[in-house]
Amino acid sequence: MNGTSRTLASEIAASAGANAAACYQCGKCSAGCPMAADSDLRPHNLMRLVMQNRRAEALSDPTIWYCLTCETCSERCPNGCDPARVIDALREMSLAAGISQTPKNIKAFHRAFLEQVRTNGRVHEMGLVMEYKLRSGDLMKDATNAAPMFSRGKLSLRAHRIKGIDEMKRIFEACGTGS
Amino acid sequence: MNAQYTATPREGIAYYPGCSLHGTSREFDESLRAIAPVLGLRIKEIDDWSCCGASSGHMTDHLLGVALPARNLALAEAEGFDRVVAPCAACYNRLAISQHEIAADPGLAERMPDILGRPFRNSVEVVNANQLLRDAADAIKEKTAATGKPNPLVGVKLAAYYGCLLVRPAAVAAGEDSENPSSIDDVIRACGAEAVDWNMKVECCGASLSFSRTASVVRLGRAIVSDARAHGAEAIVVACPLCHSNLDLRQKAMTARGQEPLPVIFITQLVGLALGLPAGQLGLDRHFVPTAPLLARLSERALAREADEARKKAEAAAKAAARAEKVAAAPRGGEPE
Amino acid sequence: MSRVGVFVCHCGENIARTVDVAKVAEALKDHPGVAFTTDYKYMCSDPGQALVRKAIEEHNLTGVVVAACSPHMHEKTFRNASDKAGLNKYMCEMANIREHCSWIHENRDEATAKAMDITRTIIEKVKHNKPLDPIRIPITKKALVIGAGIAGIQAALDIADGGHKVILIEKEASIGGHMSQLSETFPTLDCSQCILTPRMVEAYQHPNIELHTWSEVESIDGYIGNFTAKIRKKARTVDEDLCNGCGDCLAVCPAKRISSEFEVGLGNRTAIYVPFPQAVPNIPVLDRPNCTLFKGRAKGLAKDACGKCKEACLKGAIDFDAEDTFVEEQVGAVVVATGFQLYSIGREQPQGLKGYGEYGYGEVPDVIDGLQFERLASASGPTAGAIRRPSDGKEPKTVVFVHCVGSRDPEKGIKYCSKICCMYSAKHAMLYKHKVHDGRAVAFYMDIRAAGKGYDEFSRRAIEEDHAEYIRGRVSRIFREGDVVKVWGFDTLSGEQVVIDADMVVLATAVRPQPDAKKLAQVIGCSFDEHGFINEAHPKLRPVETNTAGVFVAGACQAPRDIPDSVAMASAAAAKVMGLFSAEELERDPAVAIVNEATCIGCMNCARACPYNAIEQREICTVDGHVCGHTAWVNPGVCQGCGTCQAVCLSKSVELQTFTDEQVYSEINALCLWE
Amino acid sequence: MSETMVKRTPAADEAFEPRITAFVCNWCTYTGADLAGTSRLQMASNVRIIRLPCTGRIDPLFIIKAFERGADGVIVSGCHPADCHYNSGNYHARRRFAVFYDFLQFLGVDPRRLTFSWVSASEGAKWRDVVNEAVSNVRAAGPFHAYRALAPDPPAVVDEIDALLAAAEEGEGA
Repeated sequence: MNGTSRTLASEIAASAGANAAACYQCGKCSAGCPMAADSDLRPHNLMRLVMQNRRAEALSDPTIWYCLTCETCSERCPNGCDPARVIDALREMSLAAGISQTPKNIKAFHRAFLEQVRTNGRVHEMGLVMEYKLRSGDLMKDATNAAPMFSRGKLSLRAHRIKGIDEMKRIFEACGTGS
Repeated sequence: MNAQYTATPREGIAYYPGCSLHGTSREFDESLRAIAPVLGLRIKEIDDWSCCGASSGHMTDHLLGVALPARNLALAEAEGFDRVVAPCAACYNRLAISQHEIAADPGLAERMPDILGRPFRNSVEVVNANQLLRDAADAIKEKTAATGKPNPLVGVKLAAYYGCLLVRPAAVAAGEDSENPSSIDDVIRACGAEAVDWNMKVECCGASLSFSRTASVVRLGRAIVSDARAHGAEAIVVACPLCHSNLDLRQKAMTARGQEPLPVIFITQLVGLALGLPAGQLGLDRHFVPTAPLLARLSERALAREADEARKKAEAAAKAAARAEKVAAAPRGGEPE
Repeated sequence: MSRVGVFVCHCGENIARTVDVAKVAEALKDHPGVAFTTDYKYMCSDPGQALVRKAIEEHNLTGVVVAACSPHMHEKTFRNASDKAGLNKYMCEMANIREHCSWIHENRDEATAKAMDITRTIIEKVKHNKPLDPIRIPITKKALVIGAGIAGIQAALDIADGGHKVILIEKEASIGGHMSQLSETFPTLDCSQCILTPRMVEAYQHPNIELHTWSEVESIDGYIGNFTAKIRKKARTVDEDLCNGCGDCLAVCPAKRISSEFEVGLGNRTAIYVPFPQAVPNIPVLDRPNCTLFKGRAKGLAKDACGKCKEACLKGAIDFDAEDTFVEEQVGAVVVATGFQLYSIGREQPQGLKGYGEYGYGEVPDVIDGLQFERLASASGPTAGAIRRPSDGKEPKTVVFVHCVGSRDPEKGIKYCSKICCMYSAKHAMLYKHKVHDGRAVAFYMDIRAAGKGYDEFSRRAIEEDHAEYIRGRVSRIFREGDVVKVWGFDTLSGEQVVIDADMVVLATAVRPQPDAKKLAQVIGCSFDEHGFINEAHPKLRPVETNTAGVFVAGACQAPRDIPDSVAMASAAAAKVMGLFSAEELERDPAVAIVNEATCIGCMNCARACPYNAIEQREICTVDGHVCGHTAWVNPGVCQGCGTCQAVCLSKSVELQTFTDEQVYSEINALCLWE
Repeated sequence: MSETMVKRTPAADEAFEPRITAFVCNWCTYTGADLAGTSRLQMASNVRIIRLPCTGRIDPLFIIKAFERGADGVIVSGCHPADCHYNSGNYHARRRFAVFYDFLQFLGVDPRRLTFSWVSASEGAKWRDVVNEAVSNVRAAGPFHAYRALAPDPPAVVDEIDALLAAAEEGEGA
């Protein structure tokens, strides 16, 4: 396997250990996928794109962000292709490549979440919701639930910061996702 | 590095609450802390634990998704524990997968101490609340009987909902049949309640997109709640904060008008009820779908059952007495002359 | 002193172009032990062979080396030539200077030098060859056919019609196998029973066929032409000679609710039973574990709890104390035709396989398999041919047929295609539509594999004329939802999720070998693949032979097979058997190992290494006849001449004739004459 | 007598043409080599084939003997695992040589001198590659004299064998 002949499938096989090349397009993954009804591309379509080495399409397709990682597809795949891992890998590559099509709100959520982890060591949900809404822009959604959340003591205003916060920064940098 | 690594083995189980159990799902934390001593489970919260990264971690960067949980495994290890319980299904899933992947990849294992900046042997076993409580099933039965109070859960129909994170991938399913798991059902039975046989046990509720794809999430949740109702369940038992907040918070949107919403309770709260602990201590008042009506119904039935049994006893006693009297009253045969 | 003749061939230009043949012949003239050398244009031509024969006579050669093409090409030719000239043919060898020299080198000097080396090594070998006689083995002209399904019956009939005796073994109470359970057969939709029953009767009545039903093969020893088979006749409790098949015993049997194997659980039978009305022989067998009397005996009751059948039998054919008996048969050939079983999707699975939790582990009552549907559709079946679902006996208005359940599913442990499912599922859809006109038949498939005469037309007919809805995609989940069976699928062609509320689901489950297939294969000594299917000797050129000489294979025990394939294989196997039986004796190359009893220490390493179990332990006795030691003995009939024994022999006491140590070492020695 | 003890002049290496003995099975590799011939695949001429029924027949001593007789390298090749004409002969061979390989190195034989391969009847091209690779490996390893010292002079051996043979024949004659 020399560098020039690296295909999307072989890259994913190497990084995530998921063998898209073994997919025979039976569609069992899509038949059980809870999000299939709401996405344009289904797991088996994504597998197809990977098999055909259609990198740009695979990485820029919003569907990869609709995956719940519920693993139903991987659990039932007759060939052990592990579509969930493949989609994980696609998301990772898509972020790394800075693909613009990534749905704003989803990217925003993950960014917000990890930012919390990096700076506090834990996720402070109130802060998370706030930050997420700022990044995604839909300020009113779920605002209705915030009040009852307080009343039930489910949201605290004070963020907890762990002692070993420098460890967190170290981990993020070591994983090349610092800042 | 190994020099400074001197953890003396420690009794009990390390406890990794994770962010939600300190926030939106604190009742899960409260109820676990409430039942643990009763069942003789010695759990100790890991000092200075940090977030496992949840789905955002591994969706964004595979290595990060492994490293964030690993830090907490390392902490538990350093405290000298060989087991850590992660009640939150999402945390459990991430911790277990991280543990699994590092064990499977020597190269990764080698890099870990450097990435974490602390020694790490990956020696800690990860368990979830279901496993913990299923193993404690006998203790649950015993302590429930020991309360002396009538068990409100006897005969109540409950739907055990596992969702995705606790049973998939098979590698971390911890002996569960991914298509047909049984741990929560076992705990339900141990509590004296009845586990209904339904179809949505392992279908995903969509929680990980709870904020971003609300429409899909409501669609998925509706399917689950209505199937549970269709099979006669009076409540849904969960072991996952995401499932819980999703099914609890959004159930209004998931149920038709006029329909009574189904309470969604944590497996630990269920056990707490069996053990006769007060609802407040179990955080049952924190839910969006009120649990009070159900609890009221249950205690009514319990009282009714008790009264019924008392009546039966009384009747039996009366019968016995009557028989005794008859014998006494019977005319004695005359002595032969 | 040996007198070897060396004959260097030009092969026209093929050798001469790059090898200086004259020089080779010249150079070897003075090689020790060489009496004569020459070269000629076409050594394999008649004049060429004549030249060899003439030289043998004139120079009374003790050995011949033909330096020409590969021994695989002309060894036979020149050995026969030598034979004609009165030289033992095993004293003639080929030196391959064409394929291994002239054709693969351009440099003439190099090629010539190499040709000399090659020829020289063979000369050295021939100097140590010994005159050998071909081995002759007697043949018992009687065949054993194991399994009396359609393949076994066909093979038995063909051999019997060929005028040879056949022993036909069937482990069930009746012959007929799976074919007797089928309703109609593809691609003609003719009734299975109607075409099979006559053949069953013919086999039963054939003067050359001896039938043993309710019997199993205990052991098979010996080798090609000379097998000894031990057959266990399981206690039937009913005397086959006395019974006249009146059925009175069945009528009175109190145990009536035993699930029938023949009806695949869809019907019941009595404890004493005939599997099905057309059974051959029409003689009942008593199922002891389910019999009231034997249950009682098992509990240790003083007096028998039942015995109605015995009372009812006017012929006195029933003997509760009958026991298994054994018969021994001498046969010359064996045909294995043990057939298949269907994969079950349940929780309990044999090693290496997984069940279908996502399809409910077969615990949903209205989810059945293909064989069960055959019984529903069969006029002689539990519903007399009416399609009724098991749970409530209702006529299903929507039936889903799922292809590839287990098959082509490596994760469940079966990666092969079961071959027959596409066709029988199409047939099922048709039969259903013919019986339930307002019904809806939906088939989930991955690919339609309908290769065969009239096959694709047939499956197209299901779609075009009978309007079965074919959906391309695997099914993800099957579960019971109240009165219906929910089927979650995906149409990969229209790109939509499909959910079907079915009344009944038919799973085309994978074809697997019989549960005891591996055990039987080991008993017979033929190899099987990772799934337990019997291996053919060569996938293309020897499809009905096994790698044990004299043992042949037919039908679905070798791989998933439909009826036409099985019958074709059976007739092919029969032809092979008759070919074997056509000679009085079997002649084989004497390339077999021989043990030197004088030096053998009896460690039996050789026996452990032998792939053919050709080596036995022999006792050495003193004059007064008591055992004083052991040595190995190679059965020349079984030995195939691989020489593995020789390489593992500690005392160098076993020698493979034609490849002795002496021969090989002198070849190696000859190489030191390089440079 | 490890190879390091053998002194070699660079000049000798210039002219060095390796001699390689190949022990192959009759059914797969020998036939594969035939195919290489019929397909006219050109290859190095340094290899001499000794045909055996099966790799299972190969006694490790054959290899020692070949080295002793002046071979600079040895090829052992048979049917692919599970393709053995004799069911399992090649498995026996594989096990035997796994052990023997280490032993040879212990005896000071450069592993480059030994080539084990599976070549089927349909792999003429593979046989060519095996041959060419072996030749270049052995060429790199240089001439192998370490064992030749052990062997008596070739002609002597040949005469010896002939003498034995003659004796045997007379014996039969009598």
